Amino acid sequence: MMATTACFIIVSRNDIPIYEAEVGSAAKREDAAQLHQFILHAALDIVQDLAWTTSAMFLKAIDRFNDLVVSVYVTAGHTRLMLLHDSRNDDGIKSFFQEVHELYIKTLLNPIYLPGSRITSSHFDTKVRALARKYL
Amino acid sequence: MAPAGPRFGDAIFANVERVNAELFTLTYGAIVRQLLTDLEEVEEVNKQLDQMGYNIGIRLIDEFLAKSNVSRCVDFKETAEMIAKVGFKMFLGVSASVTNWDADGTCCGIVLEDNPLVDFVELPDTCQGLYYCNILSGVIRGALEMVSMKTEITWVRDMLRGDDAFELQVKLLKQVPEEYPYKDDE
Amino acid sequence: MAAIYSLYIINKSGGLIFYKDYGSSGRMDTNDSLRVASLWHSMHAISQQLSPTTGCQGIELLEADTFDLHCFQSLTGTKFFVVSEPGTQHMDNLLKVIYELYTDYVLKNPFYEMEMPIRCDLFDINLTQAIQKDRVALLGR
Amino acid sequence: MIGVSKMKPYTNVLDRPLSKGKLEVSLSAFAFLFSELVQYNQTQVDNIAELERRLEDAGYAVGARVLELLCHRDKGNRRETRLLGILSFVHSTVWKVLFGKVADSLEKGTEHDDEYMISEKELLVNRFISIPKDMGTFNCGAFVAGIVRGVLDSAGFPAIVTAHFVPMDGQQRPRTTILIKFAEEVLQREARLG
Repeated sequence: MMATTACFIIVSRNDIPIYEAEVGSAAKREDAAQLHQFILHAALDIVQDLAWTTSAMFLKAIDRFNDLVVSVYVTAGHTRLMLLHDSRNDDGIKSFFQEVHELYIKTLLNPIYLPGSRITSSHFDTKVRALARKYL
Repeated sequence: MAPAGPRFGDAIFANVERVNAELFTLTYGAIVRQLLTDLEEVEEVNKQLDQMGYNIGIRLIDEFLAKSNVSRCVDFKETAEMIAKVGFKMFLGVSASVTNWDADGTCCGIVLEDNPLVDFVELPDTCQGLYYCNILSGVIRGALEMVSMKTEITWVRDMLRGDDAFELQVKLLKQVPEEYPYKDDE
Repeated sequence: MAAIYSLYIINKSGGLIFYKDYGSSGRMDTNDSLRVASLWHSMHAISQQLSPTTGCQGIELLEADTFDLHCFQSLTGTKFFVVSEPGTQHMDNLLKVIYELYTDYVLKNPFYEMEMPIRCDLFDINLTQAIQKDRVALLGR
Repeated sequence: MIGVSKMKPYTNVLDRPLSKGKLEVSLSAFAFLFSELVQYNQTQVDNIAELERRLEDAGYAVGARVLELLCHRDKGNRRETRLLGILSFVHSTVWKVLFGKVADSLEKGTEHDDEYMISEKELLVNRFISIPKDMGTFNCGAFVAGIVRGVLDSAGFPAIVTAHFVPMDGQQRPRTTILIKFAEEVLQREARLG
């Protein structure tokens, strides 16, 4: 069962979005995408405080907006994987984050990739969308 | 002549001090990254990597000779086998094979079965002209020059560019005879 | 006790790049050592030409009344030679150890410029240890 | 053709499994590469401070990547949130993976609360290196200092990290101490976390 609404972004350590994807099954709407990203950015402050209170990477749901929930995963280097969603599937979300995390590590290890810069690889995008279909 | 079988290289590698390949791979990555920043043009980076390899090669050859205990190779064919079977194994822990000899035995291909330099690498669109492993061609060129062989080395296959292997073409340009320091006309 | 008098390293163009005196009986100044190096470089080359056998790699051992001179030339053309008390054994092994130390502490040093005189503390330290070890080994026999 | 059957077909880096960190190369290969890193950077600078900074930058690129990789692979996706935790991660996990051994010591500075020192009798990168007299106190360990700073900074512990030779009683060679001076915000956060 796929989430109808889901927006996924990766935010660098310096609070700059380096990857975005609308991954829900609902019809894509430009204004909705903007709203989703706005909500996710607003949640960054909460993440900032919460990240120092636990050594876990998966912070679960940390914020909500109407019936939408913000789940967050913070990597060792404080890159944040953030998902806005309407599903209630913590296990799926955790698996999604973990696998995207591994893709992110592989991207980061590439010496030619500058840490904190936009992830432009279309292969990365394809793989993230496939993971979203599998887990969300 | 010491035997240049594959196990000979394994035995040397087993006996030398080793480090985690990730330290090596990441350090090489940091070098390539520095060059891309300093030189901007991919073509210039290729040249600099080759030059750095050459600088390494002219030093590394003595280590190769000292620790492998091999003596002078009888011909270029034996030299190529030595690089592939002993050289790559001794330094990088990987095997390579020699293929594609030309008729007069002065040009061949060295195919790497593994390549620790590229473990994490993917070339983005902006770096498509980069020969990421160009340091290797410089190393071989430098090392051979120190034992009187002038060579020209080019990549004929590069997995980072979508090929099915890493293959260096090694072409012997000329074998400089050992110089007698006191020529009659001097 | 068998003793090593001195060690020389000559680059491929015949320049003396390293010299260490371990107590020769006759004192040598810098000029003397430079002269020995260049003389040996020439003699070594001439010996290759004079040799009746093809592929001769030059003189490996010179025996005199008061000293022996053992020489090792790498395939890259660098010559290492020790002058020792006559009859000192296993000098070829020592030369090989010195060659390895050279590849470690000279050639892997980013501040060493190829073909130039060797000024590397670590090379000196390890060389001294190797030569001491050699002396101990000789005493033990 | 020999060996061709062993060739792996080309795959995108994202499709390959993450490195297990078990492969090795010879120390010599690394030493020659590192020596060339130093030599190249020498051609790019006018003074020793600049050379140190450039080696540190190269190390930083390694450290930033190593943090993310090792927390995932060797620490089971646990982040370090406390000062002593991250220091011990550097001293133990990072050192073990990169240099094959845990660092010789990790100490707190005696004079300043914000200073810590990781010391090594013989830093791997310095194994074959003799510093010429005219380069004074320069230490190629600047590269390792950069790795440490890359790990710390990325993990949210900004610090100034420098490498120093420290003479040792009865030893011919000085050891190298990596001096870590944390930014004020790090100590303030530590105090807050209690």
